[in-house]
Amino acid sequence: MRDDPYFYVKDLSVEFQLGKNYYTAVHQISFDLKKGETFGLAGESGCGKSTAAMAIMRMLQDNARIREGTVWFQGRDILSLNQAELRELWWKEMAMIFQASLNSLNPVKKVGQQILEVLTVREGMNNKLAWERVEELFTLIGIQPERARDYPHEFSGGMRQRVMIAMAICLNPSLIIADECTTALDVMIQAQIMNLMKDLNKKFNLSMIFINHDLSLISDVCDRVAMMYAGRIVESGPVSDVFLNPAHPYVQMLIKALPSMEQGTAQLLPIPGVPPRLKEISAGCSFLPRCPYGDKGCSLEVPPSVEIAPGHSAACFKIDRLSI
Amino acid sequence: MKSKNYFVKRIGYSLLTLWMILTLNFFLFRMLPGDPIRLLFSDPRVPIETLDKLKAQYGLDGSLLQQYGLYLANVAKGELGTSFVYNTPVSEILAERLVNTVILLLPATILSILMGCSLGIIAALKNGRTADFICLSLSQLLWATPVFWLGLLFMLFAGNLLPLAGMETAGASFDSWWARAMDIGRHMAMPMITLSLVMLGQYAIIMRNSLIDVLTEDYMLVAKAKGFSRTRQLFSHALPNAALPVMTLAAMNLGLLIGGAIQTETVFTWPGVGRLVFDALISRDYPVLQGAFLVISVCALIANLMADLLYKQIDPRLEL
Amino acid sequence: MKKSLFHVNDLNVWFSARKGFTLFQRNRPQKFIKAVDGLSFDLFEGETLAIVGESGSGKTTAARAFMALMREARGEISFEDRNILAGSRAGRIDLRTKIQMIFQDPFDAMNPRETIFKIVSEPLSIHRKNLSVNDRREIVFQALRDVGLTPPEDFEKRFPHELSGGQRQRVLIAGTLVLEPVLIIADEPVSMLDASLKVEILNLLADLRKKRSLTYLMVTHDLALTRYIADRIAIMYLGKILEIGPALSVLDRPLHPYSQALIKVVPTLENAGKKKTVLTGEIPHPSDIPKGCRFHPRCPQSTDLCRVQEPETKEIVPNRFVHCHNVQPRVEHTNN
Amino acid sequence: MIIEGAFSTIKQINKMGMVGMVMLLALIGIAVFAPFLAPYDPYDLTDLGEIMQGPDARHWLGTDEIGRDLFSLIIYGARISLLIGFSCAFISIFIGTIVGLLSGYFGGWLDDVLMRITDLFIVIPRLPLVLITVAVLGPSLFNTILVIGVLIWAGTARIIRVQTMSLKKRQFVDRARSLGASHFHIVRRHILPNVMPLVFANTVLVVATSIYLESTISFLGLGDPTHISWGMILHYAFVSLAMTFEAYWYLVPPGVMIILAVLSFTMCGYAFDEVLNPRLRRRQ
Repeated sequence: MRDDPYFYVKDLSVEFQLGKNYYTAVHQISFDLKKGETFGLAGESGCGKSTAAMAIMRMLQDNARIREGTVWFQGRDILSLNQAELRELWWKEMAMIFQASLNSLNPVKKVGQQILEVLTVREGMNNKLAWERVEELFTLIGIQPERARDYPHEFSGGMRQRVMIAMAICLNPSLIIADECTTALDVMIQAQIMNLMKDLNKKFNLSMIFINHDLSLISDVCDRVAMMYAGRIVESGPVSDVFLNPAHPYVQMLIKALPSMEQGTAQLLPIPGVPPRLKEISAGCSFLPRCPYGDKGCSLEVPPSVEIAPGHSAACFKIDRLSI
Repeated sequence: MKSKNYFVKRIGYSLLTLWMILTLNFFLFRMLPGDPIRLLFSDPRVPIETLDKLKAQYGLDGSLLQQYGLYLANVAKGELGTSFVYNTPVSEILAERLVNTVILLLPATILSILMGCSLGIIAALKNGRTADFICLSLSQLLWATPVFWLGLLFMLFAGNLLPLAGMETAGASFDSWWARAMDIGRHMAMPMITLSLVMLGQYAIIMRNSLIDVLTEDYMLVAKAKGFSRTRQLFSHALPNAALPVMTLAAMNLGLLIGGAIQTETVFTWPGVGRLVFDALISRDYPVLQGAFLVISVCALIANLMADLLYKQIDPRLEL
Repeated sequence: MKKSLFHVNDLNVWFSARKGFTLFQRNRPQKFIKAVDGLSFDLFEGETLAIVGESGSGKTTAARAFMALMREARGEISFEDRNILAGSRAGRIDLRTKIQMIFQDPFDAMNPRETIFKIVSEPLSIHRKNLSVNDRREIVFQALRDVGLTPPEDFEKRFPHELSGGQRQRVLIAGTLVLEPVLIIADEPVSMLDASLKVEILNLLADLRKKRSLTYLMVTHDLALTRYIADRIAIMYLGKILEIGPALSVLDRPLHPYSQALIKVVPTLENAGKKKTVLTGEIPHPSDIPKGCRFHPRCPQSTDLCRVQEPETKEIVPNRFVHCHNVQPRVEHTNN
Repeated sequence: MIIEGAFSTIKQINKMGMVGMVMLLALIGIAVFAPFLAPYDPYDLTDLGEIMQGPDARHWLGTDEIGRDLFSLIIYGARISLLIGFSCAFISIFIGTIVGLLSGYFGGWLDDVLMRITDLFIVIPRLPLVLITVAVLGPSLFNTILVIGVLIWAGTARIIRVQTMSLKKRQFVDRARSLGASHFHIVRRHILPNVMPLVFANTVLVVATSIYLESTISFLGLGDPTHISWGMILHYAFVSLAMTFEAYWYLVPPGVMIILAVLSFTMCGYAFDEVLNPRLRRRQ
């Protein structure tokens, strides 16, 4: 149907080995991404969004493995690449930004040196040229170039995250995966980082997969979003559709439980119950125990994804009965 | 400017520790009823003139505080008293013996650090698999082996391979200093191997634990994501971080190393400070014991200080 | 004017920035980290005041100072007309029963080696030693029921690692109720919880406020949350309150430039996608607070006066106080 | 309750810990039942075999330079070595824990003073210090135990201090302080129970160190001649030039026993350490 899709994930499943048996953390998720588009992968902690990101990046821990599915990126399925091909793909085509609070920068190396190393090793640049590129990157992310000679512990959380962004784009990859990249940052610093990400997206036509639990942040940065619950995509579509008139009961209740700056002090209703643990994945719809509309029909098999508007689909048997 | 502050502070602490060593050394030999100095007077073996020299040297009639003052003055002058057995100034004996110990210790330390760290790296990289278990058990086994016993074992089973006693073939004359060095080298082989094998275990364990810690850090994940080869990940990112704790613990282990030296030198009759301490213990030659203990402690203190300051230069995060 | 339950006047918490041997650095000027620098406000009975600020604004240090946990605290904190800081250690005992604190991290605020019963009953074992065993049990069970952990018998013998984040925070809240306190100081009570759990705990705190007539002093960085639960909001920056007033009016018509910037920049579903005007740079380190108005380096409306002289806090509109030269009293200054 | 908590973690120790535990129990068994296991009584010097005899039916491990049965010597040696190991460990753990708790919990000048003293004992090489102190006091079982115990607490003090300082920063201690709890209440209910598992693991490691140190001191001639420890056996072997007699049966077994004892304690201590801080475990 499309001539040459830029990036799509089809029925990707990931499972973890705990002790002797395997538990599925991600169940046949599918979504696609156009060039230059920002796609959001949202959900509460433990819903499998980070595992999915690590699977796409082929950086899963040694006790996790990809059971099935394809990840199509620029003309090939990267799940079939071997280590050498992967090492070629990493950072040149696809880079990753980790959580702000983690120490993603090597504490005993100067920050500029850590970016220089990527340029000289992966791009074969000579030192002088590479150093100029580092200083150019630093001005781009809004830090004075001479600070490239400082060590990571001399930077604040926000500054460290900017350096991570500079490092991620230094080889001009076409896709960036940002996993909770502004968690643990203050709202003002978070806004600065978001503006920076939006600029980079426009300036370099950079496509991004943005993983976060904060729905307001996702709505601010992303064009389209997929809501995940217990390892499955329960609803996906353009951000305005999904957040303004959500179809899936879970997404509806989550948005209603979100204290927002605009609406008054109406009583917010929490979602009763607790998300299922990795080991308690049930046959039918995993939201059934907490769903007000659910009945026996939902417990037999996993609800298929139904398109309710162009590009906007939700996986629930009770779509028609809901007040859209 | 900041690192100067750290420098001054560490020197300050070391001087304080030095003073404590001197005080401990002084009181160590005047403790409890069995005060060795007084015991001597009833010991027929000791000649009269040594007794008089002793009285003058330690000012035994003065109060404890006067003796302490006198003792500190003597140490400052490098005057450590005279040995009962050799009847020569302790400082002379110690100077010569110290050189021999350093000749033995230096290569042993380097050897054990190199072998230990590589064993530790292999264990960490193969974490969880049999290679890790083997390296770990081997290191623990070596670390649990008493140095003197390993020496005895070598003597028993590898008796004829290498010389087992002394530092040089007695009475041999050598045409060049190189030949003499080779001879010392052959004599040194056995005690050095014994010592480094045992110390190796400790370094292997420290390096393994430190490297496993570092390999689970996030910047290692980033290094992998940058498409670096495994060797670059290890040498450019993992080892620089893993080496830091190894250095600190290595500095703290210097004391144990000297303990090991005493055992090796005793078993292989290597004429170092260790053997001197052993002989002095047998013959209860207290001035030598006191001097040896002082020199050993001060050397350990200096080595610790140097390792501490070197650590500051390498680890940028330290700002005091 | 309701009775002022808790009055803070010019509270300072300064840490000396020098470490190591003081005798070596006798000559160098005394450099201070001013975490809390001239904090003043009043808390009225039965209300919920939210102190909002970014990290580094000193809000957590202030919260601990209110509980007299900071030795370096200077100035006046009076509770029921008695200055806590001046009082003797014994004098503080009844402070420790009437004011209770909720901590931020439910995983770190519970002793892993103690059962839930011991954790909840710890305040009793300090202040009500002579209570009989079943009186103590009854109080603890009542507190557990009030926070929704029913039946209490199920939770009594369990250990912290057997509970979820939400349950743990409920246990800690139960712990604050056993001594029948009047005021609860909460340091980021829900920041470690997931979205839907946040609302659950906030609703619980609101219920308890009515049922046990409590007053809340809540420290948080989440503005959206303050709209939902707070009666009044104080916006803190570098150890000082720049604006304080009723929640809805502060959020809808912020007067201080910093409050305006902070409120506009919070991402919501409604203002999604729009480019946010952002303050440049970051909060300066509390050891070198800018001269004059502490916000002037980042303030869009800073004038020469701001750079030189520190403004005093003025009442602009009834019980709306702002710490800024450019905001004049009585003039209803709506500029957004 | 503390012990029960500690044992529940022991069940999860990996196989190395189990091996260590088995060896440890075996050694303790040998030490306790020495009189029944040993064919001869080493202290009774009347019924002596030939001198320096190799292993044969009557003497499974041969005899020493005065004809005593080595097999019995080694069994009795277990008694002394373990006795010294445990008693030195408990003395040094007692001092180390108190110093660590005090300097970690109170900090300030007390911390500085105690830490300088601890540094002193870490910088000074342990063996010469112990050797000379025992020499001055006179070699006896009591002196050896006292000296080792009093001089090797520095390592424990440091570990406990670091753990106490990290516990003091935990929010449940702040919570107790905000309730007006006394220092005694905080240490009794919050600091000690959380430090005990580490003390337990460290005790086991210090026993290993004490056994190692005792054997070295005895070998260098400062052991108590009236009690036989493995180190003493090796001292007599060395002094009587057993190497020249190729008397492997005299030299090898005591050394192996020392290693087994030290290894079993280290393995157990190491297994507790692996359980107590999961970082050593393979990445889950």
